[in-house]
Amino acid sequence: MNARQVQQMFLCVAEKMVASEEFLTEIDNKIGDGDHGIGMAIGFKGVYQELENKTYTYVNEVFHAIGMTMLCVMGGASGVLFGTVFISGIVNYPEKKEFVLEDFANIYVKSLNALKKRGKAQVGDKTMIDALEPACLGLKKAAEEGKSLHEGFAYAAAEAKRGMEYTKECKARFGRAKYYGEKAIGLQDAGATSVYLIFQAMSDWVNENISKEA
Amino acid sequence: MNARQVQQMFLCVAEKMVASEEFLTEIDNKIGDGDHGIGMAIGFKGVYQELENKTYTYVNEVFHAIGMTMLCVMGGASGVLFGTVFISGIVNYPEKKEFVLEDFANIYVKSLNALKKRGKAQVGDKTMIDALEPACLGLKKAAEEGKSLHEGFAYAAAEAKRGMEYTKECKARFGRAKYYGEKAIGLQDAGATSVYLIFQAMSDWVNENISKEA
Amino acid sequence: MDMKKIINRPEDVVLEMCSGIAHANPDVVWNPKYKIIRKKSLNPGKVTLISGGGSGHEPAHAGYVGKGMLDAAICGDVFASPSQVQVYQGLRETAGEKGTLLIVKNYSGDLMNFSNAAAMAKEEGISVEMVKVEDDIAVMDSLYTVGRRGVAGTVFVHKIAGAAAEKGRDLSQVCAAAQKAADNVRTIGFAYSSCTVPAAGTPTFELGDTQMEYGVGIHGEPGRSRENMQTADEMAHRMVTQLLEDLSLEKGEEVALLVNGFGATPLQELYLMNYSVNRELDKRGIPVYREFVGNYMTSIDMEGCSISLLKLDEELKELLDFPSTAPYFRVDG
Amino acid sequence: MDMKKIINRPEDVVLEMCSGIAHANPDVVWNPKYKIIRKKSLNPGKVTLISGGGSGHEPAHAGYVGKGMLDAAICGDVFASPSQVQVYQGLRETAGEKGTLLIVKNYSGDLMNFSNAAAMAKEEGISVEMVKVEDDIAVMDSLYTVGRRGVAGTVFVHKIAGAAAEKGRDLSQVCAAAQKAADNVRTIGFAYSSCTVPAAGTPTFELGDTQMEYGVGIHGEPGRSRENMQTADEMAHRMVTQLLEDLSLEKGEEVALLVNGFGATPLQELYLMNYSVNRELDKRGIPVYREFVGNYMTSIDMEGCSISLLKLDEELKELLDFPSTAPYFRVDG
Ligand SMILES: Nc1ncnc2c1ncn2[C@@H]1O[C@H](COP(=O)(O)OP(=O)(O)O)[C@@H](O)[C@H]1O
Ligand SMILES: Nc1ncnc2c1ncn2[C@@H]1O[C@H](COP(=O)(O)OP(=O)(O)O)[C@@H](O)[C@H]1O
Ligand SMILES: [Mg+2]
Ligand SMILES: [Mg+2]
Ligand SMILES: [Mg+2]
Ligand SMILES: [Mg+2]
Repeated sequence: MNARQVQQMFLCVAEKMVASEEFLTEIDNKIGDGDHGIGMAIGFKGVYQELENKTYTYVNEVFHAIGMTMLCVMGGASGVLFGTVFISGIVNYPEKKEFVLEDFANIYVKSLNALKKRGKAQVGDKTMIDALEPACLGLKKAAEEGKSLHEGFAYAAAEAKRGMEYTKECKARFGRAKYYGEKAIGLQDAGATSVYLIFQAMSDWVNENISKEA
Repeated sequence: MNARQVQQMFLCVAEKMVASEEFLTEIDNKIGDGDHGIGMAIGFKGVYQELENKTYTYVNEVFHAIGMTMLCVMGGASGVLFGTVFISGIVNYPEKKEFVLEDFANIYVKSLNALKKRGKAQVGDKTMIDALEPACLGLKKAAEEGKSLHEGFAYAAAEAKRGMEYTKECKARFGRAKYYGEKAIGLQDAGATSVYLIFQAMSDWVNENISKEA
Repeated sequence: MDMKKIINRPEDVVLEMCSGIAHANPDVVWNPKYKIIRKKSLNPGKVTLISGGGSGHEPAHAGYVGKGMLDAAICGDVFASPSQVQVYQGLRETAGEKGTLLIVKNYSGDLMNFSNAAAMAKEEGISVEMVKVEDDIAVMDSLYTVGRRGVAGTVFVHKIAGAAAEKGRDLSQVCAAAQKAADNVRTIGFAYSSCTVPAAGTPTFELGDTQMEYGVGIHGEPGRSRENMQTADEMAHRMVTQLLEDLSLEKGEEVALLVNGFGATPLQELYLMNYSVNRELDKRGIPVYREFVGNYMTSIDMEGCSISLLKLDEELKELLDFPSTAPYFRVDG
Repeated sequence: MDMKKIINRPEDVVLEMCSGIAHANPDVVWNPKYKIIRKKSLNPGKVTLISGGGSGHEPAHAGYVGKGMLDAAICGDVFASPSQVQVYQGLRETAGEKGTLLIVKNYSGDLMNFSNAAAMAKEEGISVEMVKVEDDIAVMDSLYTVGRRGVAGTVFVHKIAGAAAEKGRDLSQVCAAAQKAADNVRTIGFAYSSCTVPAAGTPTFELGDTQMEYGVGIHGEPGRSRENMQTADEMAHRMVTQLLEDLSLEKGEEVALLVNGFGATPLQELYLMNYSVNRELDKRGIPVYREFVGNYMTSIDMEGCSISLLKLDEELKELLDFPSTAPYFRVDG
């Protein structure tokens, strides 16, 4: 995928995230403070405006623009966390005009590690990590097995979904949800839901816009 | 009636007024600020305590004690107004060990006039005057016609009731009820209700405790 | 207990609350018998200022006791004027050499109790004057009513009178300054919910989920109309329009602004409203000389707010700017 | 609009509210791009103090900007930490010669954004230290959580740090004073109703007609237990008992007391609660050196209150008494 395609993909992701505001609010209302949907909507509205009329040469630039926008316009835990997801992976990553599955896998795994270092959460703590870790490792596995972009993104989305569902079983150790203790069991984490929605939107865009032969 | 009897009568009135708190609150809630019942209860609790263990020689002293207590412990419009009802009539009235119907008529009519001067309300303004004026004039008429205490008090109570009912037809010109304008029509005035309750309680006590021959 | 209030027993609310106020403010003394909160150190060489009225309007009036504002606040029961005996005691406790000014909101109970008390004090040789505040434009004056209600604008009257007294003016001058403030202040408010009198236990009035009472009084009295809620900007537009009209204010004339919460409306909304009102005044070319945002004259736990405008001249500006140490109306000069 | 708030559009609440704050306070400047409210005249010769966090806690933190307290408040969206870029801009705008102390409540969003910003500023040569406040005893610390929540006690930390900075101490000393305050302050609160985040439009949690949430957090997070309401005296007894125990306070040790309303609870109830708490402390022989009653760290429009106790020594007393002109925390010395 070239920079323009990645840019188009994230414009589409941004639209879908903005449209998910109410759904995410509902989830964060139950075991958080109800602002996750608003935060993500603000962040991705900003991302949409930022990407809309730009031309990028390197795919890295697209990630950089997205991450910086989120760090700027989005507050809350998710501002830093999702900003980190887009920024940390490309720090020192060689500039490329085209990304193949392996590139996506590389930068997302790097981001995952940065995020775990930053937020100190592990799988099982009922955070976005529960969805992000399987999604990133899924990308990596697919790349290693030589899967196509379509297969890789679809697999990552499926893994994110599994992780999101898994958060229902956990008690939270981070974020505002931790004060809900046992009461949070059965309810899914908002950040993990966002991670799933992002990966699903990426996969959908690839399916619809990239020919299977690519 | 001697001073002890008048004292007993007002102890009984006081008990009944304290017991009417909720009813009066309900009425003042609808077209006032909801505190008339509380105020009257505070006032008459004070009156009860004041009269309870005292011995009075002159009937005038009983009225004085009641009026001063109300002016002291009761705030609001009704503190002054009901205080005035008990105080103003006996100012300069000759001290007597026994009151006949004419004495009651004299002091209540005097109080009525003082109250109208003080509060500037007339019959038809939806205030306690609507009940007090017919009650006082009723006492006077009964005294002039040589009626018994029983008849005179019963007539005054009936007239007070008529006046209280009449307040339902009026718009208020005084007190907080005036802000309700047309909305107050159909609803009775709290102060007028208190006046009726007081006169009814006086009449009931006389009926039960004074022999018809007196 | 079926109402959600932090209390022990409804009948003890005023006594316990006033004890809590006195505890928190080392500069006042509290007389529980007559429910008087007054300055610890009175200055007998200046005109004494007393206000008061029913409780339920906190911080009014105890929060305005301090240098440059009131000398004493007389506290009635919730929404009930203090008795004339309370006011009379207050007058006696605080009388100085220059006489006393009573500042009273226009309610029949308050007027009767304060003026009876004044009459009693005068008989003892205390000079007493009284200024009546009737700033609420919601209630139209007419032949059939006895004037408008006194509401949040009263706080400006306290401030102006307090400064005049502190400057050493004599009773007639302090009275004149207070009267000038009373003549030039106008207020209008609206409620998003009813208050609940502790002793009553249930809301004074009912409002639908999207309704407001426009022009509400500070005891939950009805206003001009029951309507659907509007945005802050729409409310500001309408309220400012009506206030300016009633004050006959013209472009360029300066005002002091008071955005007053009724008790349950958070600062977040009051500051937002302040912004709307400022833009509205700005549009009409009315400069805001000084502004105050917060809970000043509440209605227990009512949601909503009022806007007061005080039309200023040089004298009023100077008196408004004069320092005040009253805990709820600090002015540094 | 189905929620009863004085607003225009939920997404404009923070911007319009902050504009209203800045309008009402002539001593601050407002940077709408980065939502920073800071002192108009900064003193480069003293340690700079910055706090902030999500909005919805008004008057925190903008109301504490003033001489003797904060130099700047960075305002996030409602209940969301400001972004690291906002904090970074705040650090740059206010940097003096003696470095900057950040005072942060213990929430992951705030910690991450403030510490990332600190790292960025340090790269530019600004000395930055950070003190974390975690005073809420409702949440038991355990291996599984990352500490307690930072709530109303934060205001005491602002006050102590502000005084230390104003006295000209250097960054490490100011940091030590702030840390001492943070180490010695404890808070517990309860809610009688939920808050409603403007953008969400519905209450964060539901409470029955006679229920309260004991130990609630300032974002409406659950506390220790959902229970039936109790009287003010019963609440005071329980809260004081738990606070004293957690502070290991002994008879004769002095405290500062903060009775903090959550936004929709009127002063009437807060003062009444203050009286209950004072009697409770009195019974146990704990002298109250200074007390503060009002809305200090709110949760939008939540009903309820919190009690904070700061255990004092001579240094903290001196710093607490140091003058502050912050509009919502005036201290005359
Ligand atoms: N330390 C952490 N590490 C990873 N994810 C976290 C951490 N803390 C919070 N989160 C994620 O952030 C989400 C909450 O985001 P949001 O509601 O925007 O922030 P806030 O908690 O400030 O309201 C949670 O659902 C969780 O997935
Ligand atoms: N000017 C007046 N003259 C006569 N009665 C009055 C006047 N003003 C008020 N009242 C009476 O007082 C009653 C209200 O008393 P209360 O509720 O105790 O006082 P408040 O109005 O201070 O709450 C009214 O119902 C009315 O009958
Ligand atoms: Mg959240
Ligand atoms: Mg009444
Ligand atoms: Mg009343
Ligand atoms: Mg949040």
